[in-house]
Amino acid sequence: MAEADRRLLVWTLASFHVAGLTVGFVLPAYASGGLSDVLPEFGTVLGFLGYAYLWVLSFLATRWVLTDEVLEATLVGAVRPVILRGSAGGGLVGLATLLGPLLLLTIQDLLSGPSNPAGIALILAIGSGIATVVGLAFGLVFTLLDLTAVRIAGRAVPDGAGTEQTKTEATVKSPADSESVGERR
Amino acid sequence: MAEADRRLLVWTLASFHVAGLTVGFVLPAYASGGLSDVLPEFGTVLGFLGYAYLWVLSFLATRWVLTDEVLEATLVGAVRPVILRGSAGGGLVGLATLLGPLLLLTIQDLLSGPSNPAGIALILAIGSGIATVVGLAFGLVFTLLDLTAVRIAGRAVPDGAGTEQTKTEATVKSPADSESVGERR
Amino acid sequence: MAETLHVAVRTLHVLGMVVLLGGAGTVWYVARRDGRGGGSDTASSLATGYEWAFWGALGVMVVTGVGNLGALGAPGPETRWGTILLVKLALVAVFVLGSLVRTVAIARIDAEEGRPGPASVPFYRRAYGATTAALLVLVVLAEVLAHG
Amino acid sequence: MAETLHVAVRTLHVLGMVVLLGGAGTVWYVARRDGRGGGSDTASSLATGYEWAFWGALGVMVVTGVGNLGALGAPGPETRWGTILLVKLALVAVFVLGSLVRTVAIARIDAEEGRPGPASVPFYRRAYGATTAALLVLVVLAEVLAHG
Repeated sequence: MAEADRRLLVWTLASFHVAGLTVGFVLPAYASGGLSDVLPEFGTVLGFLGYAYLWVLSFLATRWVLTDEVLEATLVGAVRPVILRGSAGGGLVGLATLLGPLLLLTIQDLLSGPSNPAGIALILAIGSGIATVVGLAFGLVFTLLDLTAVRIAGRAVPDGAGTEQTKTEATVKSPADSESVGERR
Repeated sequence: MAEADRRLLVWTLASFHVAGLTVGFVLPAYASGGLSDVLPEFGTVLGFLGYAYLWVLSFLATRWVLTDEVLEATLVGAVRPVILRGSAGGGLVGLATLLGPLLLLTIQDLLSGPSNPAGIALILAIGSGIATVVGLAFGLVFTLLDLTAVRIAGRAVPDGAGTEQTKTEATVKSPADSESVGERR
Repeated sequence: MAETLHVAVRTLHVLGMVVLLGGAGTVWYVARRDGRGGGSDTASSLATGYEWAFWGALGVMVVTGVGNLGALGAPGPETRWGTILLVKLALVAVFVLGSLVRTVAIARIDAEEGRPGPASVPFYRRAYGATTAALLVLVVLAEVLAHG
Repeated sequence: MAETLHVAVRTLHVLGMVVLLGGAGTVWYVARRDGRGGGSDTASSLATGYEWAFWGALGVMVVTGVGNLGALGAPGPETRWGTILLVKLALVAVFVLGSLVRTVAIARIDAEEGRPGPASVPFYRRAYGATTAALLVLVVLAEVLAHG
């Protein structure tokens, strides 16, 4: 795939992960009746900042996952690399989602010297572990969703854009490709 | 001008006349404080039907005014034909605006035989006269607005689309013009 | 029934704005993009299509807007709400007049040049940029009126 | 201040929908028009631009939508309002998944064919027709929720 198309994929998948996560949380939370109590206390601006923070993390992780090699491998049908890397990316996002706000909230305490360093370190380690595992799970789920979308899209596109064909065409056409794409944008 | 462009102009001017008339009424009516009392009693559906009726009248009148000859003459700078015809069209619209609803409201009475034919005829004649004169005035105003727009547009368009140039170009290019326009739509 | 009608009127009002603003934004975006490349075919053909859609959607906007005003039982012109409405109506009047000039200019460009040259690209950019900006202001005013 | 913020959130929500629906409608319209003529360059280049805008606007829609929900103090899921919201949220979830497929397909078309051939026009027409239709349903549901 040309560079421009890879950038579109990274942008799309990163945005999809955050939007999908949000909708995937809001839907059952509202259906269970819990959301109506929690949401008003959350605050609009805080919600926006949280979403933006998650989006940046998701973008960085998606870009890290979707290297040229991983993308090429995925397009020829190898799912292992993208699943491994995607889960790892999810774990990193989970960890950063916990640590970022935590750091922001406790920065003053940390600078003035914590009262109980060992206890805090223990709690932090446990929290980080949980956040990473949760992130890993979500990373795996979203990687599988992405892969499914790629499969379905491959079938929806006309003239049977098969996987082998893609590989060879991408290799042969690459220079012409990026030229015309760049010209059009 | 090619046929496709004349059709766009008729569609645009007809729509503009009704929309402009409506906004031109609502703005001062609201500012004077009278609208808030009158409008709720008017009814949404009735308002829609009235607007549609006016639009049809405006479309027929605009199409009648904007013949090829009138349009050509206007583009080379002659304002008399379009002003005369535009005012006349306005008068017809005014007359039809009165008579259409009136006919609809009194059709039953008319069929069962009016109680006082002479009196009704007199009232109708006076009403028609007033409606026509009001329509004439509005027709004149809107024709002048249209002419102003054509003037300003002529200046806004690049490479000085002068009036003489337009005439000759329109004559020479006419076949090629309509072809390419048809192809693009 | 009256409820349903009111929701339908509001929906049409929003959809009309989608056509007006979405279309103007698209033509503006394409004219900006094409301006760098050179050609103006896409912008020109989109612009002509947009002008057709514009006057249809404008009619819908006017009639549903007035319908809304009636259904709401609008407060008087001396209130804060009324002042904003007057500003909005005045802007609508100016916008409609300006749009008339824009459409006539587009029809002229179409008529004079079989295929509009790159000379018209700056005009497209200015015209649709201004249209987009005016519509954005109208949306903000509409939202303030609806929920402010 | 909270008032102003709320109006801003609502305005952004409407503008996001203008981008999503206006853009999808435009690509659909152009793909239909081009399909008759033959070429698909315009549809293809518009589609790629739209996909970029789509995911930005979708993020705005999600975050302002949830913000709206919080600011409104939404009624519970067992009410009529809540049922409609659940239907809307479910449709949003399906729509987001479908849009992912659509964008990936567009990226594939762009990557495989230097200049997309007319073979892809039917796909554009179907994909953006479906997107437009789904968004129209979402607008109607949103209006019902806001004013019904």
